[in-house]
Amino acid sequence: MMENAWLIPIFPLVAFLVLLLVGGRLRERGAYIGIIFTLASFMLSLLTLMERFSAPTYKKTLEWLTLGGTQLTAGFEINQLNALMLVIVSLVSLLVQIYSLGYMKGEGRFSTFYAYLGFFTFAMLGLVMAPNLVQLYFFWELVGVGSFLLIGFYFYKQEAKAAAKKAFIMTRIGDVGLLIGIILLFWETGSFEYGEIFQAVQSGVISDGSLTLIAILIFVGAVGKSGQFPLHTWLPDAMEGPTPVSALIHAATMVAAGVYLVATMFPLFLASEAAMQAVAITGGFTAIFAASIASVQKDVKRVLAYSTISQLGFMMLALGTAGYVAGVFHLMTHAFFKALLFLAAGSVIHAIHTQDIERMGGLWARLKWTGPLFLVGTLAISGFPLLSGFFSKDEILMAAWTNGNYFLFILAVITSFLTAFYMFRLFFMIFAGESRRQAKQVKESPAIMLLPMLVLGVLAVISGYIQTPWFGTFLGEWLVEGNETVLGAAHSEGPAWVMILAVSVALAGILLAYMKYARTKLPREGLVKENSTLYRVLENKYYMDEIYYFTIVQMIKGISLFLSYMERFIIGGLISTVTGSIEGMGKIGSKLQSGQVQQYGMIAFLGLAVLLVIFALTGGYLR
Amino acid sequence: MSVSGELIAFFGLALVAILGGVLLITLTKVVHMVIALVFTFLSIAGIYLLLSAEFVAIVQILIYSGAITIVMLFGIMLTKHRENDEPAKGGWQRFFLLLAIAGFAVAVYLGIYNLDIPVQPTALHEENTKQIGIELFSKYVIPFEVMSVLLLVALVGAIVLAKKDDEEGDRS
Amino acid sequence: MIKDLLHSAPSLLNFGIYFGLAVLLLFVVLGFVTYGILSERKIMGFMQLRIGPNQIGGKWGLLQTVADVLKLLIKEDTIPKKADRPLYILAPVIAFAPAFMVLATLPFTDAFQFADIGVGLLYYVAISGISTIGIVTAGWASNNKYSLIGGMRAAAQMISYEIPLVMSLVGIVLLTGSLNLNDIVAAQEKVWFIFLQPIAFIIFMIASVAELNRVPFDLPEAESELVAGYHVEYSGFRWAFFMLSEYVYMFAMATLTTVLFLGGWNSIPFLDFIPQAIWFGLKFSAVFYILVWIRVTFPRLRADQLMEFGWKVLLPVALANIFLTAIIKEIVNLF
Amino acid sequence: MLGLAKGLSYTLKNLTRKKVTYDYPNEPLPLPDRFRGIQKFYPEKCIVCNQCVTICPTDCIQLTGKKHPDPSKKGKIIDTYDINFEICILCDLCTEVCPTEAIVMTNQFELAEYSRDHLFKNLEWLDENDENIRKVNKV
Amino acid sequence: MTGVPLSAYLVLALVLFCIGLYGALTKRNAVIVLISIELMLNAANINLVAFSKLGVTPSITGQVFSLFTITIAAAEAAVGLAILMSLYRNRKTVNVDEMDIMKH
Amino acid sequence: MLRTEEMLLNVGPQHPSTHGVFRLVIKIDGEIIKEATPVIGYLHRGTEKLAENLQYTQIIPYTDRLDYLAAMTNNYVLCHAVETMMAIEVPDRAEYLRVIAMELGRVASHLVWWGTYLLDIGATSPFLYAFREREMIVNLLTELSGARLTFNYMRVGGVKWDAPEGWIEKVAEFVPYMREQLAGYHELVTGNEIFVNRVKGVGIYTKEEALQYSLSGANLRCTGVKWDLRKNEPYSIYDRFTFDVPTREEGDAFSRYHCRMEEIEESLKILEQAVVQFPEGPILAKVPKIIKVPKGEAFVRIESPRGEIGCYIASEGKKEPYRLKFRRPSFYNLQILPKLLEGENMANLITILGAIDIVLGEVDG
Repeated sequence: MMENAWLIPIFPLVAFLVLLLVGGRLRERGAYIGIIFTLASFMLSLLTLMERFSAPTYKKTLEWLTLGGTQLTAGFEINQLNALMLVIVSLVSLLVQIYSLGYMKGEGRFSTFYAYLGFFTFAMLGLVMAPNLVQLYFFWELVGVGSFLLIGFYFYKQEAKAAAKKAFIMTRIGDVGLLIGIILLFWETGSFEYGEIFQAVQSGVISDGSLTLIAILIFVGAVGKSGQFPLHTWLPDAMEGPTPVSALIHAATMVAAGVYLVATMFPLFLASEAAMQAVAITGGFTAIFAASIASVQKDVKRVLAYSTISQLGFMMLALGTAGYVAGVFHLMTHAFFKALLFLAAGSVIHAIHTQDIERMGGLWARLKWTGPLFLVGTLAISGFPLLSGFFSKDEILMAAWTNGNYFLFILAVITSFLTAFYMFRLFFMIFAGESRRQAKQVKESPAIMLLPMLVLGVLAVISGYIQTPWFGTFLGEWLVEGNETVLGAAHSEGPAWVMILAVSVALAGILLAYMKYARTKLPREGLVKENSTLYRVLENKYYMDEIYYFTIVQMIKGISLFLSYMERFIIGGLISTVTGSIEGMGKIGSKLQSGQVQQYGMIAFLGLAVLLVIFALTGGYLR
Repeated sequence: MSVSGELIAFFGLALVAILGGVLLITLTKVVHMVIALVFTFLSIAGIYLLLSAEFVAIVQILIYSGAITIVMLFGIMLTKHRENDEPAKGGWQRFFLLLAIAGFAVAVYLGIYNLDIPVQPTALHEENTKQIGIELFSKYVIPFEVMSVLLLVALVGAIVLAKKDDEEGDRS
Repeated sequence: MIKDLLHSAPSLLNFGIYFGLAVLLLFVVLGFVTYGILSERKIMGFMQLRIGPNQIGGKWGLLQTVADVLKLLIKEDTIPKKADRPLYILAPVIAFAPAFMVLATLPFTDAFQFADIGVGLLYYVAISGISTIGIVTAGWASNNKYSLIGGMRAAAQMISYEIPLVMSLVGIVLLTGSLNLNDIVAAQEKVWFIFLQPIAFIIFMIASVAELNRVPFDLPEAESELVAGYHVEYSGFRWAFFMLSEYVYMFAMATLTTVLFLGGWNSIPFLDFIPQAIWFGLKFSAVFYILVWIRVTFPRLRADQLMEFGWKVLLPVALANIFLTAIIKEIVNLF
Repeated sequence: MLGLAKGLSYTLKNLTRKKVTYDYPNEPLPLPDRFRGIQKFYPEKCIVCNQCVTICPTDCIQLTGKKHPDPSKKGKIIDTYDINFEICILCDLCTEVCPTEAIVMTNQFELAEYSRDHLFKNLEWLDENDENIRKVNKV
Repeated sequence: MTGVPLSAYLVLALVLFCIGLYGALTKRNAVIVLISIELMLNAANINLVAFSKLGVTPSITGQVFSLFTITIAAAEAAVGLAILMSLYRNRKTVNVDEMDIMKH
Repeated sequence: MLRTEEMLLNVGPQHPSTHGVFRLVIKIDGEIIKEATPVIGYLHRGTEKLAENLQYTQIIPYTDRLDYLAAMTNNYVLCHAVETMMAIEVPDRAEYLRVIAMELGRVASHLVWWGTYLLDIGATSPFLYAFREREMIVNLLTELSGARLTFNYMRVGGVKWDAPEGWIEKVAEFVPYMREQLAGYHELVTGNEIFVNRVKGVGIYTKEEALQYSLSGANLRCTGVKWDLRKNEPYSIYDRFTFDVPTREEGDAFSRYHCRMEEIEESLKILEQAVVQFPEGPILAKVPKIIKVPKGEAFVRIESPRGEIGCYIASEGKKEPYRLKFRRPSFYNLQILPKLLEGENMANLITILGAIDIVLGEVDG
């Protein structure tokens, strides 16, 4: 089955092409094409994963270009990590597509939407399967294009347009780093293949300095895609896209690409202590930073977006503290429960047509299915015991503790608390209390939307059990199999109180949120006063956008202004002098030009005739 | 050189060809000029026949008289203009040109004058078409294909050129 | 016999014989035109429940066309004042001369043919193209809007349909391996090409009707639209020249159809005691009859439909036929 | 293609059908009795009542009467009677109003002449024109 | 075989070429200029075919190349005329001496 | 196609396809018609003015010459108008004779249209086939009235002649014969792809346009308006027959073709019934010799093969009408022509003009 794995990304591509060609005629039926092809892709991924359990890494490449001594190849590789990723991506994509059947009902460009989804899925799957950096970069950019199209799907909305542009440009900034990193890496190792690169790294061919530089540059790419501080601002804005898109891109796939990149290049990072540190600190900071913003946001999707940023920071933190397994594990569980949360949020939005949580409330009774599912997701993300988030988060905390970086550990604990708090704030604001809106017409979403949520809900509950301290660390063992030396232990052993701490912190967060927003025992603005400076800072996301505006944008404007004056007066003057003189000479010359081809021909022929006559007379060929 | 049928035919055809050419220059009406040139083209086809190139001769008639002339006539009829075509250039310009052409002709003629290549027996007239076909599809197959591409490009180009203005006209 | 003459040295005698034969052919053709027109009128009459010409030359109107021709010859020769006089006079000649030139290569029987040139098929196509110039010239020289439109339509139509016409014949050329009409006839000794190339035959028939400017492709002279098309200003013997060339072409085209698709002078098996000339005549008459039959039945196409039909239907089908023939030929060669 | 083939078969079927045209100049056309051809005039029947002149929509009839030569008889007799066939439309009204049926229609319809003057028919001509007169009017 | 000498064909071609050249350089009407160029091409073709039979090494190549030339001539006529049509539409003239946009 | 200069082209007044002396000045750009201006009046004979100096009986032969392909209808409309004003009861037998004659005329008129239309499109044979059948109708009407075209058959208060002996039987025989031939016409023409391609989708107008331009007859019915005066405002004895009013929805030339062909069948149905019901009795009502119409005015309209023909009489009680006016359907139907032709292909000109079915005698009056 693994040798046929190349078909996995091909299916969505075919769906995309078919929809592109005949989508206009198919209209709503186009969705089924997308779903069927994605289903095929998912089934194949599942089979591949099954086979991968027992078989070794499979790699197949074709050479397509030879440059000097270097051969560029294209192909695919199935190792543990990407086999897992394939399943996650195709599953989430499939569920999102099914969900969209209900969510996007009545949308005019139905087939276009599915075409874009297919395209994005293709790009993401291709990215995951890439066996070398060139191919990875290629799909990396395609993912960017796909997300651009999807975020800007409502292109007639000014905000959506801006958000799409922003997402594209911000991630591009990261991509430039990645590209430079790849080029440097090629410069140093002479190869784009992962295997060869890792070998070169381990054999110590590359100096420490450049290794760190390369690793950090590559990490910059990951920062861009995964929305880590300071390139995170595009992610909340990207919520302008349709909610299923948010679930797909901003929960499970695209943003995870950054984490995936770091995970894939893990041996490289391991080789550089400084890079690891940078990853860990960036992740940790982002986690708490985003969590604090999320605590005050009022837009349900934005809360989730900041939550995503925060969770991604968590993963980065895990990776940076050598918790390879922990990071990947959390990536997986997060994909499920965050997708669930987004879909549930979408379902809520679908039901009451607003995204403002202040205007929601009391929906528990009305949304009989969405409510519990949302609760499951919330519990999972908060690290409530025995749910998937509990295990993966626990793993991260363990990793941080084991690594010995206590500062980061504390950051992570605080973030855990905040996570539980803001998530339950969200939950209670939406579902508890009184209806703050005439909720008469509130209707539960159709079954077609509930079904994917249900699947995700089940997964959010059970997916944690493949890596638990009690039932065995199946995932970790499998992931590091054959690479134990590089990727580290399958499971970080830590003191038991870590787990207890995590649970109690989460429970504390839940309790606080309950008091504030469900019972309203405590004043709502208890923690942070609504008009306090901190609140405003948080509400405005630490003024990041404004900072960017005043620093980078203004600086560039200043430089541009300066350059434009330079251009206009100094260079322009120079050029106009030159052109002026040439023009003057040309004007004199153009007097000779009548513009009449015949005259030119005549003159040319006259010349030829004269030459020929001279030649003949002087005895050229006559002899 | 004895007088043979071939010679008579050659002179007859050459006369018609040159006459057609001269008429092209001396006539005043554009359509007349084109019709005059038809005769030149036809007699050139005859010349080809004398040179045992019957396929080329037929193609000459097919393309020149059958297609190009008609296309030219179309061009004339579709573009309304003065029927007469008086020479554009001033007298002295034409004088210089004539002089140059005369010089050119003399120079080339001097080259041709003593050209003496021994006549060799050829088998060109036997299955002429087949020979051309074999040559065309073996040795010159790439030029042949290139030629087909060229024709296609010319076709597309001509259509685009002739059509483009319609849309512009609609816009304005 | 004629072939020997063609290759012998030029002498006055040979020239005389040749000239005599040419005159003979001229009279044969003129005879055909005379009675071809009559039979067309008769067939049309019968199909339209009329009797047709029956006044001059007895019950069958045998001298009707002769009388018509005589009338045309003695009719006043009018040249419009505003017409382009030299071209107006020249046009019928240009249109008419090639009609006779094409007859030179057509083999009527294996003995009766004037010039057996290697590219006979192409010769026909090339020479018949010259007539178009005559027609365009006539349309232009008349200085009449109807005739100008008719002339332009004629040129467009004849150029357009020449292409499928030639393309339909490529299949035959592929099967025969020769452009020589004699070889083509010889290749049909066993099976006529109408059975081997039915698609080509249909295309050829359609395209030839279009080349002949006959119903349903008679747009250049559509009397209900363009009054009479390119010869609206012509009268008398100049008009007769156009008519004559039209019918000579009809003669030539029917001959060519016979030669290319119906096996020329070849007899059908067991009936070869009948002379070749009669076989040829029979097949020729059948083709001629079909041409008339079509004329009686069909309405006329519209100009744009005509062009569309030629370029979008006939040409692709003809090209497909070439491919099909080539593939089949290769397959047959394999075994 | 089916439509074309149907048409071809229709014309082919007609090839052998009986022809429907008349062999006109050789055989006279079969015309019904009521056919309205050139008038026949009976001068002896005319009583010069002028009704035909009055009813004629195109004023193509001109007549003059004179005293009856026999003074014992009253009334008039016809002197001249002209019909101008340049303008006569053969509408049959004159025969309809004629009280004595002095003017009647014939089956004669061949009016072609080389000169317009010949279309002016007078009393004598109309009197002599007595072929194919309607049965009902036959004397 | 006493045939027509090569030089006779060459001279004929020369004369036609000169006529075509004169026409191409002096005539005002663009159609005539185009057709004069066709005449020049024809003259060159005569040379090709003549050398193909009467040259130093007679071969069919000359004829093949003359076929190529004819093809190009056909393409030239089509494109040339199309240019002419579009020029005519824009400038309402077919006179070459009024076609001097290149000047400006 | 390539575009050329705009060109002014005179179609007619002597052109084979304008069916008379009709002139159409068209401005064409290449093959596209930019503007079309019909010029009429070459055949104007001043019938209406002439009628002011004629007695009513004398006007009847003039009406023959309006729509010379269906003269019976014209006769009828005048007589009907006079009878309406004088309140004359027309005998039954006369009415039956009138209806039979009119319906025969309708069939003949449509046959001529069919033949000439196909001739316009380039098929020669249908013309002759159509005239074969028309000849039989003309012979029937000649036997009845004495003329082939200008019947002058009807009189105020009845008809001129009774049916000759055996005539009714001949009409009865004609009906099945005509049906058989009609099937042949369909075989020859209706399914012919070339014909269908030329007329389908050509010269389309909508129901609203048709009504705005005051079209009538098959030209109106082809857009889906079920309007036939024989059904909608039954005159004469049309309410005694069962027949249909054929309509189409498309409004193109092909639908007009179908309407007319089906109208022939409907006329045959009427003929079939009329022949069976044919009563005995007088053929002329009691009418004074000199007809004087009482003072007043009247307008009557009936369905002619080409549409609604109307007759308006204003009388001062004299022998002659004070004013006589005919609403001539061809004249009204022609008005839509410039609109239909604008932007059309040159080659469709004849197809469109022919499908309107004008008779110049009627257009020019």
